[in-house]
Amino acid sequence: MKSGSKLERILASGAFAVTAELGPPKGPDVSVVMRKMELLRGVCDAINVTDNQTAIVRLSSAATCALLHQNGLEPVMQMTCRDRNRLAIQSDIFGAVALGIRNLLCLTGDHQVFGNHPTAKNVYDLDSIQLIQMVARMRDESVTAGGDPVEGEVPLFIGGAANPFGDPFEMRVIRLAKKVAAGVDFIQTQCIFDLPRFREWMKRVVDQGLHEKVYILAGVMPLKSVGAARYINRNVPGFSVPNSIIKRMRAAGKGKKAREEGIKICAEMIQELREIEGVRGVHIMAVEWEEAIRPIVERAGLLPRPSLED
Amino acid sequence: MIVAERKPLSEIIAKVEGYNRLLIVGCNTCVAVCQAGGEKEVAMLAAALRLRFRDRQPAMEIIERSVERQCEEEFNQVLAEDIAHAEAVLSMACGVGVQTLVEQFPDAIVLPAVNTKFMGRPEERGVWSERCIGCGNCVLDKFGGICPITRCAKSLLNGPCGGSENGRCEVDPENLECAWQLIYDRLARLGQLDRLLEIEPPKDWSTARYGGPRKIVRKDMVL
Amino acid sequence: MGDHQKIVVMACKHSAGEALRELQREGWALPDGVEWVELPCGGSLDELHILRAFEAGAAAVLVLACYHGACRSLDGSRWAEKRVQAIQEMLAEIGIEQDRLEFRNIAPTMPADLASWVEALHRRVLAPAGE
Amino acid sequence: MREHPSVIVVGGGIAGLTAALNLAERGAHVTLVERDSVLGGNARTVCCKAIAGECQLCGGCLLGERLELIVSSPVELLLETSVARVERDNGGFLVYLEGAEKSSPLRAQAVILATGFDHVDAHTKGPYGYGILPSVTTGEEMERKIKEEGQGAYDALGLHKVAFIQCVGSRDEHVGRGYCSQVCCRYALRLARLLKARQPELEITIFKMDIQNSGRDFQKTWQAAQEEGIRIVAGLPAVIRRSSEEPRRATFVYDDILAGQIVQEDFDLVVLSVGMQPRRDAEQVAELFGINQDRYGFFAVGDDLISTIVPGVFVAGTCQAPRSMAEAAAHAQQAAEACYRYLQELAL
Amino acid sequence: MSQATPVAKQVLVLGASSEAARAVKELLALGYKVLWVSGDELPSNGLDSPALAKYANCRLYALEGHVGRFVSHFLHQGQRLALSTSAIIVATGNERYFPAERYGLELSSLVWTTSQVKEQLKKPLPQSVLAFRDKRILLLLDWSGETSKELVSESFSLAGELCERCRSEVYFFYRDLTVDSPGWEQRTRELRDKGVVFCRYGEPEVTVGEAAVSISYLEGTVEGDLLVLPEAVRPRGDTAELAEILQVRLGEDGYFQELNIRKYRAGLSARKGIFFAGRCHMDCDASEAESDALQVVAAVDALLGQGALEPEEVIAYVDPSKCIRCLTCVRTCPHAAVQVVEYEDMDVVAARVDELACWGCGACASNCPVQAIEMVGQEMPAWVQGV
Repeated sequence: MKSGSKLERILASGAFAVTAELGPPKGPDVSVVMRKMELLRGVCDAINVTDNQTAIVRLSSAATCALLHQNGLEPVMQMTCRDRNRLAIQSDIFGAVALGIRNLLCLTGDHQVFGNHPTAKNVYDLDSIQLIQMVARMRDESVTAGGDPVEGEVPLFIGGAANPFGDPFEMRVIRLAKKVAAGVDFIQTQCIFDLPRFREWMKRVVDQGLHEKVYILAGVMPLKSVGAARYINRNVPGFSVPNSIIKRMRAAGKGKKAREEGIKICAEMIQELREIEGVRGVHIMAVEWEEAIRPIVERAGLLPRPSLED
Repeated sequence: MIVAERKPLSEIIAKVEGYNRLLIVGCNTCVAVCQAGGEKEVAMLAAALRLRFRDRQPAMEIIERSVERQCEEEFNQVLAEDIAHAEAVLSMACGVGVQTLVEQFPDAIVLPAVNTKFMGRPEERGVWSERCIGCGNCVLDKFGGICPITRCAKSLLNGPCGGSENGRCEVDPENLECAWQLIYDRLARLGQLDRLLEIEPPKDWSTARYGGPRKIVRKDMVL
Repeated sequence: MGDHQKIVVMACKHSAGEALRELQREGWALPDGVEWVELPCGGSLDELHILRAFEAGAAAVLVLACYHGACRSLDGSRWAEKRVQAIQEMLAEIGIEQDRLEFRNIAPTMPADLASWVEALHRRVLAPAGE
Repeated sequence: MREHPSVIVVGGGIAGLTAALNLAERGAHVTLVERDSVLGGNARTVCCKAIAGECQLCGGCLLGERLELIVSSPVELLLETSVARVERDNGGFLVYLEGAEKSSPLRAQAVILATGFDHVDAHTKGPYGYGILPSVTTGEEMERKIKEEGQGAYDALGLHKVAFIQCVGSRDEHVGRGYCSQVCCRYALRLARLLKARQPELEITIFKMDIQNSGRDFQKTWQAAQEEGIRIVAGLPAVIRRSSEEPRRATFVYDDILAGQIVQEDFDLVVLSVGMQPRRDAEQVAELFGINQDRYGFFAVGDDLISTIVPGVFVAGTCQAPRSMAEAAAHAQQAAEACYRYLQELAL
Repeated sequence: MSQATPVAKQVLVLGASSEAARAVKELLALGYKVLWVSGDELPSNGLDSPALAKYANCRLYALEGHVGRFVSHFLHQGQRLALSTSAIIVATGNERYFPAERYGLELSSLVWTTSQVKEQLKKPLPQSVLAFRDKRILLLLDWSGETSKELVSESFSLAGELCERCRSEVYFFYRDLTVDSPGWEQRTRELRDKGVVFCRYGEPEVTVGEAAVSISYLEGTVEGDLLVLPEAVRPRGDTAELAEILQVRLGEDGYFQELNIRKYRAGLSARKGIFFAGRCHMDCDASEAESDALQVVAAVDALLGQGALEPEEVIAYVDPSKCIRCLTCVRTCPHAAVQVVEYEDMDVVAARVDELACWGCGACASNCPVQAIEMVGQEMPAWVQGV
């Protein structure tokens, strides 16, 4: 065991893991965190807490994760390289570990031009692969990036992201291999709509035996409306919603019916993903729609979640 | 070379409005090559300002000068009289030229008329793009001759990030190619794709501006 | 500005120039106060020429170049149009009304239009100031 | 060096000027004789059809360029002068002149005839009512009106529907003009685009036998015309009459072959695209120089389309066959080459 | 300024087309020394003269210099070759291809191109004629949406030959019958008299069956034994590369672009001393291409015939001491008349305008960022220098 985190133990037990995402508020309003927390209790094995997602200032990931942990939930702290240099990143990690956080997702982070501070100076002292390597050496060799010994244990279950749909396509598997070499333990992919292309990516991952060296969780996202689908296609680089799904969302109409159809499609996607060799879990990203996660997990037949005795 | 762009005319007008005697100094090296601050641009700016303040009393006196290279004190020395006479100096050189004048003529008010942008090259006439940020420790050999530190919006050394789509960078798809797509294509062409498997360790940024303003001293050239 | 108001016409020799000579052969003459500056091609028009014309007291400047595609030196007419547009953008900031600088394409087969454009500009800019 | 060979060019249009300029630049002593008081010939009434800043490559500017060059060239210009009599003189020609410059006869070793063409007289196409119906005009008149009044000549006439009728007086063996005049489709479509560009709501229809749309200069215009909604109908009217409802408009019936229907339609303006025919005085000029005319009255030539049965007499431009201004200039330059080679052999 | 520069009567002709051959013949007749070069084989048309040097399979890879002193660099049988001439005539012709995708048909025993029919007719009797005897042949023009005089002219002569020599029944389908070359209207009348049936169509439906082909159009459906489609023409594959070496421009349609309307059809490129002749810059049939070669030679002799070249009245002059070698003039000159060079006498590197190549258009002078270029001979009003 690398961290002893609940997520690690579930994945190690061979069970099909479920993680979800919680978006902290744009301020210190703890009640928002508490409300979202209850929506997810018992529905997933770990909860990712985003770090200034799309470069928009929010309650820090470390603080929110500490709140989750104090309330008996398993957080996954997300860490980007945009806002901190290697000194700040390491001290924030020590703080998180001290507060009981055991899962860390290492990301490069969206460019500040997409967020609400486009004129800010970015950092990018490290990139996600260098971050993974740094955290792995802190945990396994008990050494900081600068080479000094670490006072205390850093038992972290290290995660990384992967975008099977970005270009150049051949690079995507090479990059996953680099992350594995850097010491990543689990991977959460970008949300999947284009199933054939994801299968093609997974096939190559399996061919290189990477699925035996890292737990891969497939990312999914429920669509609230046909508008949301079209917005993704136009503005979010890296992946697109195929016409078949857009047609179903349009046919579903508006409001509640559209959201139900979105949940239904997401659940069906999860069942499809479960059959793909090498997929060990699912990561549900319901941005600003945490309510949808319970019905999705339920419909996908993944309840109740396994509770580990010890 | 250094590439610069003249400031908007309205901004320059606001800066010089209060002065009666103005000296405009161009530079005939980098800013002339990129047509931002050479002799002709000095004449153009002078003509525009004269027209703008033609009805003003007292009339605004505008002197036009241009020197070979404004970052060399010897070339600027010829301006001494004009600078003393003028109430303000409008320098059309890059930031280096402006500050050389200030260091050389401490009493002079020296105002910048251009925005110094980057070290880059003309893709075609009239279009320049950045190629080097002067990080102080060149690693171009590792990336097939394409610099990710300058040309990747996030200076990634183990790129690309998730936002690369058909060769364009998500930050500005219209103008920016994804540096890592270029690197990938180039290494594929040279048959050196295996280079991408090696993990590039965190960069030593101290040789770049992050380590503080840099200075080079060539012992063989200093007595 | 100059005491006497004037209009400066900066004209390409091959199109406007030939059209003017045909007009002159038929007895037409440039209205007084119109200074005709003939250029070897639209391409030799320098933004500075336009600014200097206004500095020298021009009430209006008319730039005449060939139609695009008919320029003897291929890009000259397009250079001329681009230059005029560049100056038009700064006219407001240097206190000159937008309609005091005009660009028109012309051909040697358009003497009638040349005459009407110059006369219209003359009426609009110089005439109201009293004959 | 051989003493300067001397050439007489008869006709000061685009062809005559081109041939004269080329030979003069190559050292020949050239005298150009022009009947009119001004150089230019038919090209003088060609208007500019450029649209939105872009030239439509109609060729009208060719004259401007040549007028610019002839002024500073050594060509001797004899205006308001025509040829009265021609005598052979040991291999050369003795040309007696009449008019303003009838000085002593000119001696020359070669002659290039570039006497141009006449527009087909639309009156001869009786059923089309030219000269009777106010709304019926010709392509030549439209060009002349735009040249004299400027590109806006037809703006304020309240036109809604305009028809161009092709092949008026051309491709018609019965009237002795069994040839295509080559230029009518080109000027009709360019004029149509000019009118359409200035008055976008105008409905313009071109009635054709076959649109002649080859040639690099024309491809862009042809495609643009179709995209800009200029209607092309395959079918020519037989008779054009005064419209009964609106006397100032014209009406005619036409058989739209491709649509397979017979239609009657009124138009505010009907433009007859008149073709080219030989000059009225072509016969006298042929007799003067002892050359023949072909079956249509143009000057008869050999396979090279330039030399005549009389050695030393060459033909350039539209007096040999209908041609566009650009083609006439090219043909004239070919004539200059043939003439220069002839002079060379003569001098050996 | 300087007076006339002596120049040799020496011309390079590029290309193996019939118009190239005609230009060579005419130049030799005018007493020129001619270098005839082509990337492919050269036609052997019996033109041998001491003044003619022929180089087949010889590729141009670089061009230096200007009018009066061009130096062309070639690869000939593996070695490099530099030839200097005063002018260059480009007569590389065009390229034929069968636009299968536009026709939507593949060639077969029932679908031939006009070239295939021509080849067959050249074969010895009797097969040349038997192939078409008593057959009904459907000749379909304008269907590819492209008209080319060359192919229309060929189709006319084919239709005539098939009727006369092979007693075939020929149907000539067209959208717009091209007759706008001298004598072409007469030709169509002669074909009608020989029995060719002319059919106008709007949108034809072409079907290729097992043993027969048919075209249904306005007036009904016509069955035939053979469908003949004209090929299309396009610029030769090496046009773009050649244009770059010669520093001349291509039109939007990819052919060499003549100077423009004002000098139209004289075959002048934008560079003095470089000319285009025939099908490489215009749409014409073989005979028109050859007469185009004649008039280009006339233009060449007008330039070189007097054995000396004079600069234009107004030309640009670069002051080498002010030039900062920023290449703006080189990039904006439409006539490729200015390069950055080593001034031998002053051992300074700066832009230099070749006085014979310059057209005096002033684009370089107006674009120069340090006002180092003056238009010599161009008077401008005093106020242009500024108050």
